[in-house]
Amino acid sequence: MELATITAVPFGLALFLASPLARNSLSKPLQTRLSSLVMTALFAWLLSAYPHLARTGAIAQSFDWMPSLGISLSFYLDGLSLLFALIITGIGALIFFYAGYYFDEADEHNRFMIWLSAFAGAMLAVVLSGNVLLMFVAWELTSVTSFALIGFKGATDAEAREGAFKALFVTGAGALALIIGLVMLSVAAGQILYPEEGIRFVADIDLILQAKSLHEHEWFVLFAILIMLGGFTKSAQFPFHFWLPGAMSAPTPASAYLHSATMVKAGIYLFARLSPVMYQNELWTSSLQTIGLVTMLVGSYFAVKQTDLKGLLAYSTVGKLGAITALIGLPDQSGLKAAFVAIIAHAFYKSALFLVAGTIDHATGTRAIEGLGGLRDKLPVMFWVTVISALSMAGLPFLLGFVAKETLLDAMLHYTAPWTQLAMLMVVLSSMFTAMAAFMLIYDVFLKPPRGRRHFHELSPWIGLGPALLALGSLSLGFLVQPLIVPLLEVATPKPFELHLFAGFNEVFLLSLAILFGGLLLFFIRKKLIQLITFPISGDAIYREFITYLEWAGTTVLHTQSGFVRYYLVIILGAVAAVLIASGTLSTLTAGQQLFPSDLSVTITDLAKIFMLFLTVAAGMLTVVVREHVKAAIAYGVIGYAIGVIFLIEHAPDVALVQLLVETMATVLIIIMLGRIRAGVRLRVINSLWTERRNYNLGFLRDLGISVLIGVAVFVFSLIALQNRPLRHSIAEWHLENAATVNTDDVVGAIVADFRGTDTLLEIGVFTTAALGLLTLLARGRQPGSSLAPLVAPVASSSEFDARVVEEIQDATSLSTPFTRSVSFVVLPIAILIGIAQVLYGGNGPGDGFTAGVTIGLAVSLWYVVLGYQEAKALLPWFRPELIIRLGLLIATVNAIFPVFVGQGFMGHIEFDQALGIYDLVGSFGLHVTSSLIFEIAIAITVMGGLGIIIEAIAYPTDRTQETIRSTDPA
Amino acid sequence: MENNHLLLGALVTPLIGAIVALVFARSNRAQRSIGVLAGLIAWVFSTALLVQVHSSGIQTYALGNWRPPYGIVLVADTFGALFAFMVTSIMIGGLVYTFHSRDKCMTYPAFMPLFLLMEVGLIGAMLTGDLFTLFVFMELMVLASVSLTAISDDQYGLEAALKYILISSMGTLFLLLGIAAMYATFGTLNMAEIAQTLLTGERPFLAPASAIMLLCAFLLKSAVFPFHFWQPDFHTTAPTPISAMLSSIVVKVGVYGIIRLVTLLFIEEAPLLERWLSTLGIIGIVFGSLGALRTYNAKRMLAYSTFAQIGFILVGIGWGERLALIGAIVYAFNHAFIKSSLLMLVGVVSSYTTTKTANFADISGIGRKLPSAVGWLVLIGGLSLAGMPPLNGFISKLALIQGGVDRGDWQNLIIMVAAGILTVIYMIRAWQRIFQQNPLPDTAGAKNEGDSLFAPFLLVCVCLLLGTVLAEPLIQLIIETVRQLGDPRVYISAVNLPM
Amino acid sequence: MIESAWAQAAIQLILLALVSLLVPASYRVIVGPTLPDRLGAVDLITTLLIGIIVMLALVESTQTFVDMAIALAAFAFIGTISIARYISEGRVF
Amino acid sequence: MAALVFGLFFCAVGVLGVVRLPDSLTRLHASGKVATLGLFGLLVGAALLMPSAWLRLLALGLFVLLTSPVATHAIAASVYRRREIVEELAVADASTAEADITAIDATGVLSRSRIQDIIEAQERALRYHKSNARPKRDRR
Amino acid sequence: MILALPLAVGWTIYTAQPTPGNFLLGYVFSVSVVIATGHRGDSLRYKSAPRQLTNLVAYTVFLASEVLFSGLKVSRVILTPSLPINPGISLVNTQDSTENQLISAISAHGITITPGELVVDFEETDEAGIKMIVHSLNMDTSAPNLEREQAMRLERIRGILGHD
Amino acid sequence: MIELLFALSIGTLFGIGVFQLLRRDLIKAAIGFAILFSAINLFFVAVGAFEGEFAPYVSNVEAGRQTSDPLIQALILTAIVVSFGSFSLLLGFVNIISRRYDTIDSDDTNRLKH
Ligand code: NA
Ligand code: NA
Repeated sequence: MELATITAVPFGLALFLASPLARNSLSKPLQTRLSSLVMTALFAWLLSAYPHLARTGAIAQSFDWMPSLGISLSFYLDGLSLLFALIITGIGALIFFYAGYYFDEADEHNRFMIWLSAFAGAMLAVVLSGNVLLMFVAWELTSVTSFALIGFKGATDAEAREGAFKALFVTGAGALALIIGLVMLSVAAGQILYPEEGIRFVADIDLILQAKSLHEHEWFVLFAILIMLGGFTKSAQFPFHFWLPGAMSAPTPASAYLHSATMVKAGIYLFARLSPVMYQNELWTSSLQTIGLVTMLVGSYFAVKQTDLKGLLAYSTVGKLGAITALIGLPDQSGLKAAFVAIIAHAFYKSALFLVAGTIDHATGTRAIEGLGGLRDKLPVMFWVTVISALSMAGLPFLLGFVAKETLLDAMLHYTAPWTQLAMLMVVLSSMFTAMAAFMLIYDVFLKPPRGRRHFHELSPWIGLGPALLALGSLSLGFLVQPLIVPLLEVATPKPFELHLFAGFNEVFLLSLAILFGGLLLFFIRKKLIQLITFPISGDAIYREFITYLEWAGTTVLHTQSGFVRYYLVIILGAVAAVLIASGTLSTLTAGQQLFPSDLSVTITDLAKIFMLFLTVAAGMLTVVVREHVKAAIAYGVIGYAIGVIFLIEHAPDVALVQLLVETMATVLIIIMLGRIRAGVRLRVINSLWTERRNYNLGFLRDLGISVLIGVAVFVFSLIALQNRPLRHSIAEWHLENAATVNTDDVVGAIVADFRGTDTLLEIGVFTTAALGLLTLLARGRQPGSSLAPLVAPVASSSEFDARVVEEIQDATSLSTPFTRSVSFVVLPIAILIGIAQVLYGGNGPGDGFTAGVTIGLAVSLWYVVLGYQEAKALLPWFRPELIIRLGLLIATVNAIFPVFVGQGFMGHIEFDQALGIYDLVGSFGLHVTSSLIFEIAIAITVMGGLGIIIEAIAYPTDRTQETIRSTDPA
Repeated sequence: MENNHLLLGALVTPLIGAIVALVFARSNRAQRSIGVLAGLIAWVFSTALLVQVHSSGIQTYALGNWRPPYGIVLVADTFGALFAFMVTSIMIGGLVYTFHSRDKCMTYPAFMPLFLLMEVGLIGAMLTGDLFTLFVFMELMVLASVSLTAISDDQYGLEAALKYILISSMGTLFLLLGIAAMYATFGTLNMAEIAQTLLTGERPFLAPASAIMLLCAFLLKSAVFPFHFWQPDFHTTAPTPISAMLSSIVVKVGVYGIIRLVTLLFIEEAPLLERWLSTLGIIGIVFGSLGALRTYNAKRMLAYSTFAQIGFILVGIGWGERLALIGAIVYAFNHAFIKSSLLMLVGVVSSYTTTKTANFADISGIGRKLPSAVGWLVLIGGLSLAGMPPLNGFISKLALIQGGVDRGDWQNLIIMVAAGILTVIYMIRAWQRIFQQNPLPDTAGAKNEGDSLFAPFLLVCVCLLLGTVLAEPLIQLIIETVRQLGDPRVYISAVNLPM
Repeated sequence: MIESAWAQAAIQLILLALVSLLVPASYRVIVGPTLPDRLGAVDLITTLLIGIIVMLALVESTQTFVDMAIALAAFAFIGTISIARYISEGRVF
Repeated sequence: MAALVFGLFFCAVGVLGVVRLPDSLTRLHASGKVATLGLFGLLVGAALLMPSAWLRLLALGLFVLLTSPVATHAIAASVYRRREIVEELAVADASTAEADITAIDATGVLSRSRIQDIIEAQERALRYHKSNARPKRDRR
Repeated sequence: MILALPLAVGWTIYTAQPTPGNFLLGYVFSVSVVIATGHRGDSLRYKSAPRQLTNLVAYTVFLASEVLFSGLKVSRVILTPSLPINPGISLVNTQDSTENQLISAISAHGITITPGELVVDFEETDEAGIKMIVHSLNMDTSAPNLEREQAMRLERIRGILGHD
Repeated sequence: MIELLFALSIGTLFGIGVFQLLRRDLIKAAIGFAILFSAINLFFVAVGAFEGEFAPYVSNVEAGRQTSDPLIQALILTAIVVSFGSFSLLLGFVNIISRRYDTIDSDDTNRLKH
């Protein structure tokens, strides 16, 4: 008995049907018969386990899957699972067969068969899995596959989409509750079974069932509720029942399978499965009872209100499921027997009725009860199937449904609780409604005189086989209950069993008859009755409200995404300031620390520093108060220079040099960028932000507040950092001591080029990144100026190259004078020489590859500024930044990798002059040819190229006519 | 201590690839081939590295043979190696996607080098043992992604890039402030050495403030509430393969940093940080899920979804228990595969529209005109995102729930799970809108061909494998990772600091 | 090397005097009134900074500082020229 | 030391001149040149006090000599040309000339009321500027 | 090649290593840089290096004295409370018929470096030569002398450049 | 004393930078961006793990002089380069934004929302 194989077979079938082999070469009837046969074989196979089970009670098989998460491929077959598995495969075989004649199109048929097989597999996996987490996996698979089945016609039918979505939403939500519940359950079981051994999860069902004190666990209430939520949603219990009617947009065979025999029973299975360890707790039983009874009454009442044939069946299913749930919830598992009988009976009559409904729908094109009637002659088989099944549903004596109803009434009568009377009343009322629904099915659909001529679609005679067999079951099994069903149920339930077709004219029998007559009575006054009671609220309305509310919440959330980057920054910075204050970090920091200096003496250099700081802050303030951008740029330049001098005073000449050069470069960049932005655009902003806004508004104060907060936070932070440096030593001491080993006087240079060379390598990578990004951005839509510029026109829709906004570019030469021109001619060679000197002698003083690159870049930018793009380009044929940057990066990379092959490690230090024996020779020039020198050269080249790219991209003259052509051409 | 060349190889291959791709800027085909090749080699290196780290412990590489803490050291513990492996794996998907994409921007000579430099930044950030180098790697990644988004075919890419570079600078500032304070406090940049000092119980008073600074920087990189505003714009407008990388692995750099912070450096401050993480995570979950429900664009929906999913991971970290951390890492790992495949799939869908947009108004019903495989893959991906078995999203969910149950934080657990249903709603709705609904009148023109499905197909397959046969090995690996993270002494001793 | 304490003090005083000259020089940056005025004042500040750096080199007795002054002298004017061109006609190119 | 004092003196005079002198061009005389003279004094003084650095100081002096006048000249040119444009604008459109002068002279500060007019006038000026092809100031 | 010589000297000064080796190195670099930046040195003609060098030194000394004395003069003006200035603009011809840019530039440099006058712009006129627009702090004292000084300056410059 | 002033300046510069960053004028915001990074560099140099009286040169070390912290200087160098790269990229963005949106008002640069 390979349970895994049994579970896998339907999935295999689905895969086979999905394979091109089956799709192309297997005809529709063949597919049908094959599937049906497979299900029958599985049925037989499962049935063959029965004798074994009768002897041993259960079969458990297990394979490892994810032991660390507690999921194993465990399978468990006992009477309960067997019962469900038989229903799944047995009814499945008939429905597969029926489906073969339901679809006209081969493609649709194939697709349906695939999903139905997969669904059958998932369902089998639910009832056969021996691990609650594996069961959950299967449970979710039923949700997914049923989603596909309900939404089968989704491509054309909006209702099908909506129904499928609703089903997935409700059962999915329940499943999320369920998974938490199951995880908690398995943790709890682990704690109970192996309190000492540190086993986290016991998710295998056979073990969980041994955890008899589960109901006393501290988490019980929580996980019981969560598990019940999962079950209630799946089994469409009140108030989650509303998804089931919506799911009726599935093709009828699917509805018949899902909603009579299988999916909705998964919840029932779950309750029954866990019942042995849960039933001792009051919460569990009373919840099941209450919800079950309410669902029963509501479902059966709504059923008779339906105008849609499948809707009627759906709600009556809801009602029946409620009854079964209530039965499982009866104290001491006393209702299990009745529940199982009900499950079997319901499976037979309800799937038959669904199939009848599908046939009618297929034949007449409608399912509206109003429009049907007089079908008795046209569909004789269906008529008799309906009569038998509906009467079984109504509980007519000697049919299978009667046995079920009898056992139910019996169980309810023996149930003693404070509110027994009320429960009994609910049972009787709902049974009357069910009987009424049954009469409606027979009369309104088949006997009532037809209204008008209808289209009628001829059907294959084989389509009646499935329904007929099911009706036969309802008819005969009542009589065969003793030999056939009782043994099966005896295996399934923990209680001794007794089941009678007719137990004599006892109170149960009389009650059954009364119900039948009551139902008949109600049937006659149905028109009035239906208008009598209406529910003010329905689950569906709540669901809709809920979705609307969610959507409202979503929209509200999206409003925070306002599109204003300033607000984003305000929120972010405000939050950080709030966190710093709220978390008390600042106050704890300041507590007990020396904040203010005790020593107030200053040296002359300190005074110089103070002046520089003052200059920095003053220029910073100036950038705030000036309106014009160029003034801000000038002020910003002052900040940069002042900080550079501060670096110098702080004995950081290397940094100071870089700072001075970079600030100059940055200022130049700002200026040429400003020159690229139309004056009109800038003036408009200045005007709208300053001139038209005299009064300082709230936003200004808010910004000011946040700036002050951040400023104060940083002030405190840096003050503490400065005042209380705890360790006056660092790894830099090692660098100071060892810089000599790399033949460098400048320790900073040694760190940059050797000790932390990779940082520098990456840093030029960052720089290259910026250059490439800027080049691509600025060069889009131009004639390619370099091999790194895009060769294609930009996206047609972007308007940046519209003639309207392209600035007018003039010949630059009119802007310069012979004096500036001559000086710029002189400065470039000097700058290059300085650059070379900085690279070669950078090891002994400030300056390194980076400064060299910036130096040359600055001089080149001077050429572009003074001479204009065309002339500068013409005069510098060798200056091809896109080649230079590549050369630099290549050298840097090779230089970085080469040491790996001589055992020095990536970015390792190599003394090439030593190795080549030219140490003294180059030494006479005051040089050392080392890998760091080559690296510096590479940096210089890369940075020069990168700056060249940036400057060239910005300086490129935009040609108006070309742009116009390009922007109208939708290429 | 031996230098491990696999470690170097994983990092350096994409760098070399970027340079070589730059050299071959004239030929777009050559660039793409170089990119894929470099990605593959890096993947092989990182896989081998992961195997080696798994079998013989933490591997290091002292760059330039300058011994730590004086030089820069690369460190691959299981955590770093695992994340680097994740990065290289997803990157292959992204690189392969560029191969048959019709986006204009992918023909730009700078595209592939920038893409590979972004990979360098990503891998480097996860393998470096040096605080400042971490900053440089992160900047490399940020600038590369900003550039790539700015040059996107999407005309709003520039706006997104502008916003991101402004907001991201805040993160850079926090990071630099934190690093400077750390250096001033500890006199070193080596994470192991800092951890060693902190382990001795010494608590320099700047430590908690630095921790918060660094935390803020990482939160910003991961786009956690309230640092998230840039994210939907940025992730949506980037070129498809980039947006797939951004939303899957780039956001994980922050996650990586946060986990390092609470497990290696600031173990004592961790409870304080974790309290914040849980709160922000929960807000993120709610915000992201609700936003995804109502936004107007499929890519944007996935971006909001990332916002929410990062929330899940943060709550996992915030629970501060071993099991929960396992859950968080499993979640982070799996999410990368799911989200990248989904974004690429949406990219494929939008590549069939004439305007290359993923606005629902334009792609509703377009699915009927696409190869049916697209619909299947999107459905599978969506279900995986929603945590349906047997896909890897389910594994993540289960692992995280187990962590939550272990921690017993019912309130957050239930909020999380309740928000999980929103994932189902928005994914299924989107799927139905694209693949089932009738086309809207304005969805007139669908093109006959679009981007290749191959890359997302590969990634979806991986999702399936990770949900089934590879799940257990992955979880075992992550359990080992968390065990290693639980004892910072292992990391410290592997770095082999001088006594 | 500056041996005598007196000379050292005098140099420091000169340095201080130079630094304090920054304040009136900043006056024109802030007050203007025209852009070239501000730019000229920035140029003046640059000149003063070069002087300050040279004095600092004297105070600290290091030649390396002079390199900084050279950088400032050789390249700061590029920024000035760019701005000057920009403000003369509102464009650079 | 005397050279240092000399230098300081001229620097101070330069600064004073910048503050005192009445208009942009005259101020440039002080800032660009008197202060540069002061700087030379400082350099000479420094070279005397620190003979080891004389070569570097010489290089510095050469650079100052080279670049200082050109910066001054560029600023002066900007002053001069701004005036010229203003005059041309007056020719181009007498009615807006007043506004244009303010707009050009200190773009943001004085553009009080009719910003749109000014923008238009400026663009008109640029067009005029271009079409009237002034004699080239220099050529190669 | 000649142009490279001053550059090589500059290199030696800048690197502060007055050794022959370094000068040689500087010369090599200078030559390559001069070639790379497209200077063909056509403004500079080789006549007699010693004489040209002497002229250069003489010009420099002249310039220095000019700078110094006119600096003193301007200082006096600035320090005088009444501020006795009479600013104005005048046109000065470079008097160079070759319209050599370098000569204009050096002239402008010479005028601008000395306090008192300042070249604000250039103008090409229809007649031969480039005119300089010169701003003077005090028109009364400088305007009459400008043309004469320019003639002197031009002569010195030609002496340096070797244009005879 | 000087520490206090340093901290004060850094705090003020941060405040100025943040305030500028929050301006609607994108060019002002860009300048704020640059100021913030200058402030960071100032913080770096001020906070160096140790102070010294001399520049960090081997010759100074060998002469037994107390030099300043070289490592922090190397870090600043990198930080300067990185921030310069970002800044130039930002300027490029503003430039193209001004053409694409015909404005440099960040409040009008809000096509991406919700
Ligand atoms: Na150096
Ligand atoms: Na560096």
